[in-house]
Amino acid sequence: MTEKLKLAFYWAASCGGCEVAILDIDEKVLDVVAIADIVFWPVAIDIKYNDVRAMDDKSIDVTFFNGSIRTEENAELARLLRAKSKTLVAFGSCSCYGGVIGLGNLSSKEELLHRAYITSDSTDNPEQIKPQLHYKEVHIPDVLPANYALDQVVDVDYYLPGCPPKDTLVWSAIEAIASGNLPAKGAVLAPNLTVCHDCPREKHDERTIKEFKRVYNFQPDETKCLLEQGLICMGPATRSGCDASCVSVNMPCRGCMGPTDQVFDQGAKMISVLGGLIDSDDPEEVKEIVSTIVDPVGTLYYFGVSKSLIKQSGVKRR
Amino acid sequence: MVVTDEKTIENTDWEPRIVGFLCRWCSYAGADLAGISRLDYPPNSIFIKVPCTGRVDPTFVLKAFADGADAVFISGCHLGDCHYIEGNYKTMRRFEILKETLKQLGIHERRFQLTWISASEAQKLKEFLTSMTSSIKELGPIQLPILAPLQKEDKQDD
Amino acid sequence: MSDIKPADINILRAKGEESLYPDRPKIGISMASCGLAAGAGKILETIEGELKNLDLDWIVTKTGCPGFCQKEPLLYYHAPGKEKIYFGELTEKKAKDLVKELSENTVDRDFATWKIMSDVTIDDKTLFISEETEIEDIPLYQEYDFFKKQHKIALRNCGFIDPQSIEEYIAKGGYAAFQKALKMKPDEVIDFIKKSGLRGRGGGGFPTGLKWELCSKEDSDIKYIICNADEGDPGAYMDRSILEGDPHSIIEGMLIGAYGIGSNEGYIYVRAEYPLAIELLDIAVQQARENGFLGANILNSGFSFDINLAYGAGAFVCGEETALIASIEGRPVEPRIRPPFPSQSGLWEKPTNINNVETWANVPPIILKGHDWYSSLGTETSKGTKVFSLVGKINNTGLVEVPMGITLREIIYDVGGGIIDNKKFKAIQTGGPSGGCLPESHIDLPVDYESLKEAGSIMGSGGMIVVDEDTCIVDLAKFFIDFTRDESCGKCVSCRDGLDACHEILNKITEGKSALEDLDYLEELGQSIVDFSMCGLGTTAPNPVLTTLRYFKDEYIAHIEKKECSAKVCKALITYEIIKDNCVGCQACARLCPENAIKGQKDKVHKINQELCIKCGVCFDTCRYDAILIRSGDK
Amino acid sequence: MVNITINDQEYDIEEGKTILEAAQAMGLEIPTLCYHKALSPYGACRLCTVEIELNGRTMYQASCQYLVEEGMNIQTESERVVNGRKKMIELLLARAPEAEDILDLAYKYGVKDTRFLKEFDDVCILCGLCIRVCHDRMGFKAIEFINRGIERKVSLPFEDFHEVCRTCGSCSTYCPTGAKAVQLENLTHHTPRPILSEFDQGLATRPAVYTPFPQAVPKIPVIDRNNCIHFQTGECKICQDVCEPDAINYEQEDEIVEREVGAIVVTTGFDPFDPNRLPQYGYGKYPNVITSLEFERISSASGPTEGEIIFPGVTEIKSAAILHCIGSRDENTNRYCSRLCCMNALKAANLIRDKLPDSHVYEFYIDIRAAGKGYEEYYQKMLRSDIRIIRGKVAEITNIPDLPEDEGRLTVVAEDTLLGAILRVPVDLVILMVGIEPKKDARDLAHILHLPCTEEGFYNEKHPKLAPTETVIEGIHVAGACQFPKDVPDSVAQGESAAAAVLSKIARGEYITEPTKAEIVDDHCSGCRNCIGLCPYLAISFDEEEEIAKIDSALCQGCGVCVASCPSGAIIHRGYTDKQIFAEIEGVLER
Repeated sequence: MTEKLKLAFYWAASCGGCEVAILDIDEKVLDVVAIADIVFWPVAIDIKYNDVRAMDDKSIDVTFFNGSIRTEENAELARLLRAKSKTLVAFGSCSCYGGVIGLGNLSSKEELLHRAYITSDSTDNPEQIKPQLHYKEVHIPDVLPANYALDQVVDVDYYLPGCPPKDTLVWSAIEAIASGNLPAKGAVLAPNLTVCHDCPREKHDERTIKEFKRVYNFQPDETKCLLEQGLICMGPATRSGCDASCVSVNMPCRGCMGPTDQVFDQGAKMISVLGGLIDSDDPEEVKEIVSTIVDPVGTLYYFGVSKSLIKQSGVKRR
Repeated sequence: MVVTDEKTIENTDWEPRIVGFLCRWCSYAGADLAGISRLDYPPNSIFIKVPCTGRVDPTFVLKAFADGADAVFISGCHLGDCHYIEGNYKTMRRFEILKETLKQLGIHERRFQLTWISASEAQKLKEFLTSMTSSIKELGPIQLPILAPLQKEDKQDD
Repeated sequence: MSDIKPADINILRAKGEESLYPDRPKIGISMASCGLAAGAGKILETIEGELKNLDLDWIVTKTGCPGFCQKEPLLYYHAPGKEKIYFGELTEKKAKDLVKELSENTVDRDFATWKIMSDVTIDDKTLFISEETEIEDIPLYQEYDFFKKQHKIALRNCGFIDPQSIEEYIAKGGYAAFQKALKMKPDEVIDFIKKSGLRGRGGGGFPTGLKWELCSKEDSDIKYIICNADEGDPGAYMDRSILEGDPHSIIEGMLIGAYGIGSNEGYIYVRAEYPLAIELLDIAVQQARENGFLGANILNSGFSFDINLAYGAGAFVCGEETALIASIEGRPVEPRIRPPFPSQSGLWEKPTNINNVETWANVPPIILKGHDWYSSLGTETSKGTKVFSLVGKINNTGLVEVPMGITLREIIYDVGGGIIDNKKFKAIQTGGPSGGCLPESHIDLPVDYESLKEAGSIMGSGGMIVVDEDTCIVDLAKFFIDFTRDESCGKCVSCRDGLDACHEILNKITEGKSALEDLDYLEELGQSIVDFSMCGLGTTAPNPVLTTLRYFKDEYIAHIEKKECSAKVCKALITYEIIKDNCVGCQACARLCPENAIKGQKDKVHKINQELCIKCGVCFDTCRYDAILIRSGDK
Repeated sequence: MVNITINDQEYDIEEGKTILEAAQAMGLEIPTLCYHKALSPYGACRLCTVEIELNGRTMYQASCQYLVEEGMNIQTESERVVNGRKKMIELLLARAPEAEDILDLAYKYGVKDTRFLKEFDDVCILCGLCIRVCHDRMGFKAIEFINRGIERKVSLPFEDFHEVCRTCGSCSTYCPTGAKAVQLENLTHHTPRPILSEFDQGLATRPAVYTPFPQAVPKIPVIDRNNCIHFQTGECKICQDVCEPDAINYEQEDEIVEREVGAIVVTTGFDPFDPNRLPQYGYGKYPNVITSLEFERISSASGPTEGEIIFPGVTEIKSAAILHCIGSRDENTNRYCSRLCCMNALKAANLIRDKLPDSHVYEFYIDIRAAGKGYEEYYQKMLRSDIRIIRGKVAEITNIPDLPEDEGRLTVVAEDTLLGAILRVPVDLVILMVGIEPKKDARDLAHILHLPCTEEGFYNEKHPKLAPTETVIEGIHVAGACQFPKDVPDSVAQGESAAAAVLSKIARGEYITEPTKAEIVDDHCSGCRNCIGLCPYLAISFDEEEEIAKIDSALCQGCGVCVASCPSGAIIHRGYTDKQIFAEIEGVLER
């Protein structure tokens, strides 16, 4: 390759973990620099939005976009980078699926602001002042009515999920881009299998659950399937590629990698799995067992509310 | 802080749309019987035949809601009578979790129901549909307003 | 244990001789059960008291029974160098006087019964011989009627030695036979006994040597020998007398038998009703052990043998050998079928040889004096002597040991001294309750196994009951049947219910409620019991009935047809009447009559109210004027 | 072998045999009483005594104990032997004048009477069989003879009840006086627990070795291990000793036989309704309240009463009530109709009238269900008879009489719904027409065979009209009352139908199934094993090598449970794919 690749990195509604994930490739970052020029990376290099606006359309080869779209600014930059980039990669779970922030979609924008500025326990705001969008010449981007995954705002070429994406996945993505050996548009740059495939724990076929537990309730057996021990592990409904990192350290999978290609709704599939675990034929007892699942949406749609069938219905219906 | 759909002022034109997943051996046969028996029931329900309620993937339910159903119900053989031995038990267990999840997602629990109707219970089917339809009419059209559409202004391939 | 050497036996013997014939006057009191019953205990006390009174340093010893029961209590006096004088029918006063008189040498001749001038042991050692006579004209033992025809082998030491002294037994030649046997081979011992012709004295008469041989040939590490001392016949006490008078003779006999058969353990099965015998046996066995005659490696011969005592609770049937074995084993006492014979499978299912007391007691003399000597006594088939317990209506009751082949007449009249009051001899029951009743026509029958059997009776263990005309023969049969019925173990229908049925018929006869055909039935039933019973008890129990029916049928018929009991015993058939001519009206009978059945004024002839009379016979016994008549039938 | 002569006939007999055994083997009869093949010979009754001539000696010995010896000349019926036997019989007769065995012998030997009648309370002949069976076979030693001679009797340790006795009852079974002499209540304070005959509805007893019922297939006796003494204590083994073909094997264990078959027909039948659940009818409280099945045995000529309608404590049956629908058509028990009871009840009424012509019979019914060939005609015939057929459900059965003369009888309280009158009918017999219920373990079997059941537990046929004997499980058929209550003709019809259906399938040699099946896309399967436990047909297995699940399409019935549950969407349901259903949803919701 004679000409160096032009790469851009952007963080929208993001925690910054994804930026660190890029650095997790360690010394290989030097290889990246060898083949590519980084044209935009707010966290690392001082290039202004206007500089980007000034770029020719499609002048950036690949943009790695992390974070969801929560504010007007996020949406604007998404659109901008889409225009300037040949390839747009949704980087990280927030960008791919809306992420944790998506749980905010269970409440309205007003409720969220009210909670954040007025009622939260750490707030001392007796005058109940809320942020102003306009002050003199300053315009502060507004919060959008909901949280969106990147592809709900702009077209996305590839998805690289994970919270944050595993270094190995990041590196293989970069390699693929460098070599031009890319899959079809819209592909997820991770294996199309579930975490269970990589999980070393023993699994059995019987229903065993009389009560669902949470990690702080007990010390799980390190060799046995966590689901069989009553912990809700999203592994069966979650794409692999993370090397089963969480389950390897005795923590249940939270589902950051999203579902596999064939699955429309990660949470819905997980409901089937959990239903299969309940050990009771008595409807009343079943209800009781189900009641031990605390916060089902927060558990089953930790990263995926924005992209869930129900919550994206409005998007589709247009 | 759960957002639930609110009752809106009744629009006389509006009729609820209800999707029912009926198992092939009992409830669908019961619906057949209702038809043969010339039983009247509200036309708001549309039935989807599945071999067993155990086939009903929660995704189907979500899909139905997402596609605009005002209510969804699942109807199968009575517990213990499942043609496939225990498929309806599996449904029953799933249903409970799904119902809780839907509640949290803002869908009124009356909009998602599970019932057992055998092949001979055409009358029961009629009663169920009648009561469900009127109950949904009371609730009004479903509102899933949260993720309002955001225009993809710069969409290139449009 | 057995550290005794033959030399020591000589010491024991010397001690025994010293004790038998000490250097000062000695009184031996017959203290067997019979003597004690007659009052020997008091006599002993009296004599000891009087000796003390008179400050006499005489020796007093207890002996067994010399056999002449009629004369009990009995004692002998022996001064060194003098003859041995026996005094019988003692009373306390007589005994007291006797001591004084003996010390003063003023004894009345009539007071003494017989005397012994010498004592020679079975191994022909003379212990004493006396020329001098302290009291004149006392009959010699050998010439005394009661002893004249007797020949004492089994009873050789009874009444002569202290049964508690092994030394005295040895002094009389004891354990010499055993020592002789030890020098023989075991099969030689058996052969010796076989040649002697000794037959089982318990009743069966099976050749003893053959029995030993059968047992010795059985292939078994463990064999038992048993002494059957379960003497159950009423009125028979031959075994008791030996047990009480000479227990060591049994131990020695068993030792010889055990050596011959190859047994190392023996039992003496003795009935618990013989407490004195048990006590003396216990002492004897203990002494034998202490002196090395029982235990391991006896007399350094390598032969070991010990004896246990087993006590029976007195069931008659325990005398049957299989029942006896069951009793020792602790099982319910029931005979079982033979074969297998005890010699094949006996105690604890091991080969077992059982012999009766008298048989064992006969063994040592045979070994010592030779089988030729023994077989020269008796008849062709029945060798040696037999002890009989002679009781009944006879003058000299007691234990007699006579050579086989002696006639009943000799026993009854010569030894027994005839019938009491010179009444008429009626019958003699031999062989105990299972034996037969022989009439006067058989009085010259020689006493041996075969002759008795032919006459319908048996030798049995040696009971002999003499009855006179005052004994009702039906009643006698009833008595024996009652006994065997009671003693039947109850296993076989024939014996248990059959004997009861016999008893019922006999009872009917004595009550005059019978018919003539009952006699045929009784005979058939008796025969069936004999045929159908398993053990010796049942097969012999009807003998009294069968023999009396054979020899005294007339008397049965008289009971049935004439309602007449000639002996005037059967109460239902007799009436008591007053002979007017003899009655003086003394009122003695009327006063004693328990039912007030006799009425009559003083000096007037009395009358018996027959309806009230219970036929107790008090009036008859009371009347001094022979005014009471017992009437039965025509008589 | 030893050569002996019995009754002038020469025989070669195996050594070690008793004379009795030898004679019996040669077909000669020798009377015995205390002898039992199973027990060691004892020789107490002496009846088997024979005359033996050996080596010139004549003896009389009990043949049950005496062993054969070379050269024996035996007479079993010589004059003296016969004479003796007569005496023995007479003596035994005195003890037990009514014992059948002895009376038979007496008749045979011409003994007419006994002259020694005993005044005993008991009739024991002291044969010792009871003691020997207790000691030798049961190994208990709970009884023994005590005393001797005529005082001898069978008694207990220290003449008192003792725990040694296990109340097994062998002693009374072996008693030749017909157990008159050995009565268990005199031997133990325990109540004997007889083994009740299942076939006779517990109305009769049976031994621990028994043939379940006369028509059993195979008709071979079995040992009831729970009650067999041998399996309790290791003793007894009598049956083994007496079985000449040596067919008894205690080592035999239940074994699981595996057979590969092409089809299974489930014909497990039903359980009768347990009337204890309806206490108002007094079943179990009054001995003369019985179930229809008990009546069936009582009225059977081969039953415990040989067909006589008699009950302990009931002197005369003047009237009887037959109650329909006990445990059928009742909201409190079973709502369905058991179908066969109406006709059975009418038959029962007819039987009672037949056997007890002077009796009155009342039928209490809700509706008469007489659908069947000739049934209605039979019902009409019964209507015309003098049997009173009353429409009304019985409220209760009570023993409190209305009239003093009915003391001791039962009163049926019911309403005659046609007359609208309350009836109180005194009766002596109540027959409860118990309904049909699924077998108690019907669901267990259903679980094993993966058969769907009705709510009550009857097996579901695949289709009532199109596939009446098939089930949803290919190759498994049902017939008879396990599917739903049926009478015999219907059961036979369905059974034959099932047999024909099975044969036609087997004859075809191949298997045709519906195409709607689940299928795993191997590449998409992550091997999470969620689906495996869900399949009720065990059609899904885990391939350990490939680490993915596999579906056996022959076993798969196409319910789709696994499809809906596959969290990675790796299972496709042919005929009901997600795409198809999605399209359907979208289609129905498009306006």
